Amino acid sequence: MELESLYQEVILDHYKHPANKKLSPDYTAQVHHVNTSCGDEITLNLSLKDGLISQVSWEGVGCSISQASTSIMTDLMIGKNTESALSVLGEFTSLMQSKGLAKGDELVLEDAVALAGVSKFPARIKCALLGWMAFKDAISQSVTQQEK
Amino acid sequence: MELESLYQEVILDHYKHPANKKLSPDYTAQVHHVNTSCGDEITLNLSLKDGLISQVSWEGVGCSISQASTSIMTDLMIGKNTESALSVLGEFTSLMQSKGLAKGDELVLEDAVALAGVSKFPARIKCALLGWMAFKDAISQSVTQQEK
Amino acid sequence: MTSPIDVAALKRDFAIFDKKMRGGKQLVYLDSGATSQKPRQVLDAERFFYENNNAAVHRGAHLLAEEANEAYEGARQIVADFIGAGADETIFTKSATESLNLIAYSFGNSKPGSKFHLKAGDRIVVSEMEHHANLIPWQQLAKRTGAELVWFEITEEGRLDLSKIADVINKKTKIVAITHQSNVLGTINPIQEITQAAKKVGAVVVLDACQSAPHFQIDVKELGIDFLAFSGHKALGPTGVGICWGKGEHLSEMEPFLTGGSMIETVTMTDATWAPAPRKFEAGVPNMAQAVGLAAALNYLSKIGMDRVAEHDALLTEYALSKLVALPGVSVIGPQNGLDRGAVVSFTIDGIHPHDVGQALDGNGIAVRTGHHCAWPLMRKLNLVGTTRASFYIYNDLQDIDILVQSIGEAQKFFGVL
Amino acid sequence: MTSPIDVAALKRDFAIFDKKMRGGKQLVYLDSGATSQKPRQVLDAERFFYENNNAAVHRGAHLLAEEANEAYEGARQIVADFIGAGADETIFTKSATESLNLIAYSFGNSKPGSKFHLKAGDRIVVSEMEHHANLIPWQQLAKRTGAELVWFEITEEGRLDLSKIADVINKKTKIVAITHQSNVLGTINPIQEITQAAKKVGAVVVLDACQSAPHFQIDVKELGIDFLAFSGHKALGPTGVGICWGKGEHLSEMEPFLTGGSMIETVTMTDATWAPAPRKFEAGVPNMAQAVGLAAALNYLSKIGMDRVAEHDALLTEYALSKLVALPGVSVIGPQNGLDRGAVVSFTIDGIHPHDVGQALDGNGIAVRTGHHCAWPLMRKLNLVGTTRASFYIYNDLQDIDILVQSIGEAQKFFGVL
Ligand SMILES: Cc1ncc(COP(=O)(O)O)c(C=O)c1O
Ligand SMILES: Cc1ncc(COP(=O)(O)O)c(C=O)c1O
Repeated sequence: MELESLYQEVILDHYKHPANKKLSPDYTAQVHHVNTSCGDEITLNLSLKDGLISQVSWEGVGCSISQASTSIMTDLMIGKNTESALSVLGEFTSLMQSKGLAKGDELVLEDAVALAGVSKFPARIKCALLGWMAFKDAISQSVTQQEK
Repeated sequence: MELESLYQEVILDHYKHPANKKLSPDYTAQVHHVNTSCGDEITLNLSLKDGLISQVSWEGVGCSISQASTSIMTDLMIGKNTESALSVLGEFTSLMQSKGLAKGDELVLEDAVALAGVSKFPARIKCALLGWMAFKDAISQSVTQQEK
Repeated sequence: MTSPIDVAALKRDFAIFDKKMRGGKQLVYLDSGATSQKPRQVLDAERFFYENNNAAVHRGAHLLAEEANEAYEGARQIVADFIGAGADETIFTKSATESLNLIAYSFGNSKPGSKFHLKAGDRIVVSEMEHHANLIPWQQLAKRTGAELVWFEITEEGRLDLSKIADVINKKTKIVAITHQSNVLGTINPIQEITQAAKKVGAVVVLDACQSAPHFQIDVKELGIDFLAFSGHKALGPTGVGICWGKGEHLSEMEPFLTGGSMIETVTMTDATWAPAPRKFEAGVPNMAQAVGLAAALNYLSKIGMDRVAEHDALLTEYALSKLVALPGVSVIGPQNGLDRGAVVSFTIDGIHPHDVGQALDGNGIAVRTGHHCAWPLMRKLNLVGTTRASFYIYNDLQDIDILVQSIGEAQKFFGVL
Repeated sequence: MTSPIDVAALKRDFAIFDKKMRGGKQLVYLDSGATSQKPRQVLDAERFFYENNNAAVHRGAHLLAEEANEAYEGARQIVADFIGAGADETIFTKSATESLNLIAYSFGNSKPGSKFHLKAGDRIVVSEMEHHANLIPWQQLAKRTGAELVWFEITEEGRLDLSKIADVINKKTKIVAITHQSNVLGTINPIQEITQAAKKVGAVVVLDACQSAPHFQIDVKELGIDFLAFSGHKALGPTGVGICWGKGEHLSEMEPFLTGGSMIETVTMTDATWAPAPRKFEAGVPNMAQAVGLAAALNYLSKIGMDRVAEHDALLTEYALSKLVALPGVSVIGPQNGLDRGAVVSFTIDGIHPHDVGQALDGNGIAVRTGHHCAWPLMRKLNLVGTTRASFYIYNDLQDIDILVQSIGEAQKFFGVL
């Protein structure tokens, strides 16, 4: 089995002990996303304060990849401003589309580089992106909200 | 060209000089049939008197096969009782489905045996049968009518 | 007990088994419930059509058109014979999904007074174990007409709960749309009991035979049904072809679905009349090569013999059930034994998400399906996010199941759940 | 002038030309307007898919499913590029007929308030030269919604009569469904003039590109249209696959047509929500192999170059027109010269019914189409029972036309009309 290349230790750790997996009672935006091909679901709460991401919390069911990826993402994003958060998100999306060719910049993506192997498995890219896309959606909703 | 095997002299003659091709003003039943794949149409009037087919007349547009076949059919049918008319019709239908293997009984089918070659051309069988099917329909309508 | 099929010999007809999977592994294809592999006889038949008889049917008088017509109508006869139907009642569609939509839309198009016209107060019956393809078209028809959608529930064991059949199929019921075999549970439903109840109240029965027609002998008359749908691609046939069968007396009264060329009698700028069935339901230049390919597929199955296919299926299913039921941490979904159960086995593994199970099995060359299997309401009922499904067909053998069982153990070890 | 295509070399890709016709004659295939022949590149691509990547797309996580997905979505990108569209706007159907029905039914399914909802007082515009596939779906939609169906007439020359365009496309007009090129007359219609008029009143334009997309370069943006339909089988592709393109902004607001698996977002027993386009419009396991085959066909055309295909077509059409117009007793239907005219030439012969013409030509190995060409209202307008139609494509050469012309003379002699 070559499973190790996909399921790195750090992924299995996040899967077993996901970070921020408990919805905060208050939030700037709440979103619900579904992976229609497998039925995985996520609810994500985001709080913005003074342009900074003060809180990201979530709940959901999904495979180890989607759970670990979401967990890693929340750790990464909390404390960033929206601009750099979106830039990290862009970098992660590129990594996912790299078809196994890129390794990812550990200085930017930290634990998320462990997900580089997913890019070799097209059907799993959606799993890895589920939480990130929910986050992106929540950011854009928060921003519109605050502009009002 | 092997056209001669399909278009026998007798067919071309009937095509150029079709018999009974002028609708009679009175009839027991009138039917209108269409060959949906090519658009050929026929209107056919049938008169039954004392169980005998006293008149078959028609109008329509169509290829040489459909025109000649209808012309031959009317010549054959006029004067027959419905039972033997339907038996001739059955024999002609079998001939058409014979895929070029049968020659047809000239004693029964007379000029219609000239159409035997049509059975080798599946797309033309409908042409040859257009008038005959209209006739069959008219017979069954006449009979129901007279039963009333 | 040994299989009546010589799998090793038969497998040579399927070129895909020569392909190497990840890490050089051999292909263990356990996803025939989603789509089957194709023997070369099917691919050759399609190619022969294209290289020798390709022309538009119903539309030309030239030699190729005649040959295309014969090939296409010959294919129709073969399909009709396969299900005990008349050729004029057998409609080529693109898929079972289209077939089921055809029936639902045709009913929706029918005018007041037609026996197919639905209105508020009428009832459409489905079941909790339907594939989305035999559920959503009826949801939509119900919404459009005001009819009520009701359903059979399932028992703990994963069978149709027919205990309230007289309440479910009552005087208001116009349509009963039911699957012959669940694509998740493997359950084979007692169709005759349902057709009897439907007949009593004058309802028509639509049978989704996607999972049954490829696997055991079907006779539409014996079943007593009114409509049947199945897909070619699950029956060794090409993609892009399905079958919709309907009783002749129904088809002749029904409104068309797709409209266009070849399905008409006459046309003016404002109006059109329809050709008789099956042409009324086959608008446009049809999927001729796929029809020919499907006929070759059904001939291939008939040559093996559907009884033997069923016996082989039963052998594999029993073996798989006995092995999987015994595995620690593994739960089989649906009936736990082979009685009235087709060659589909869904299961869950404690602590491993189905997606991860599928990935782990893929690492050993095993192709299974994971997720909700287009039966999301059933998943909710079972309180599951999804399952892993192994499904079997004529090219599988007991060794495939052994590899599956062993790989499950490896996956449990890898994910640390054992 | 010589053709930019080396027909003799290219013909070797098409095995059907090795086949002998009646009496050992060579095939002169002049029926590409009905369906085209297929090069081995297309048949090989389909077979490769079946033998190496066959699995259900969108539904599995195993290697074959991933590869099937890549093949299918890659095919979509190739089709999209071919017509200057986005991949997400490009829907695989089974045929142009299904594509046009998809649009019409989707409009019919839309709710009051939607920009696609039609009601009494609204207007749908077609033309007298439409193929049944782009006429009857709109007749039916008009009947279902109470909208009015009106049409452009044709001129004596066989062109669209746009003199009353402002009356025909008026404020009430919601849909203009028009053919890019008539399959009978060969006329190529001035689409931009129509889209401009439609835009002014906020109507959408549906283009039937069955006869154009295979023959010359098309760019949906340049044309300014809203929807486009064409069939794979007329473009060197397999049977059983068609394309429906729609502007993304429309597709996202439209109701689905076929419902079932893979087109959903969530499903409960009573309700469902839809996936984004194009999946919303592709219910069920799709015609994967045919999509892959169509992509190979379009790649084949692109490799030749659509400009060269068009130049070659024009050369044959001009030559055929010049020869046929000069024949005694022969009347060409539609424009008499090559200006804005595609590779389709219909004609009648005094004293010989089209069916008999076709039969006589068939005797010389020539495949033409005869009859009403699924454009019955046009035939009535022209006061004809039918025509004989010769249509040309990349594998035809001038000699094919010479054989046609000579055979027409022989037929006239045989039937004694000269
Ligand atoms: C102009 C035109 N529109 C529509 C169609 C219908 O295409 P299909 O039968 O492939 O659906 C055709 C061909 O038959 C055509 O020539
Ligand atoms: C039970 C059942 N019904 C319907 C379908 C739909 O078949 P298709 O996607 O080929 O139209 C399937 C397969 O996907 C199925 O398993």
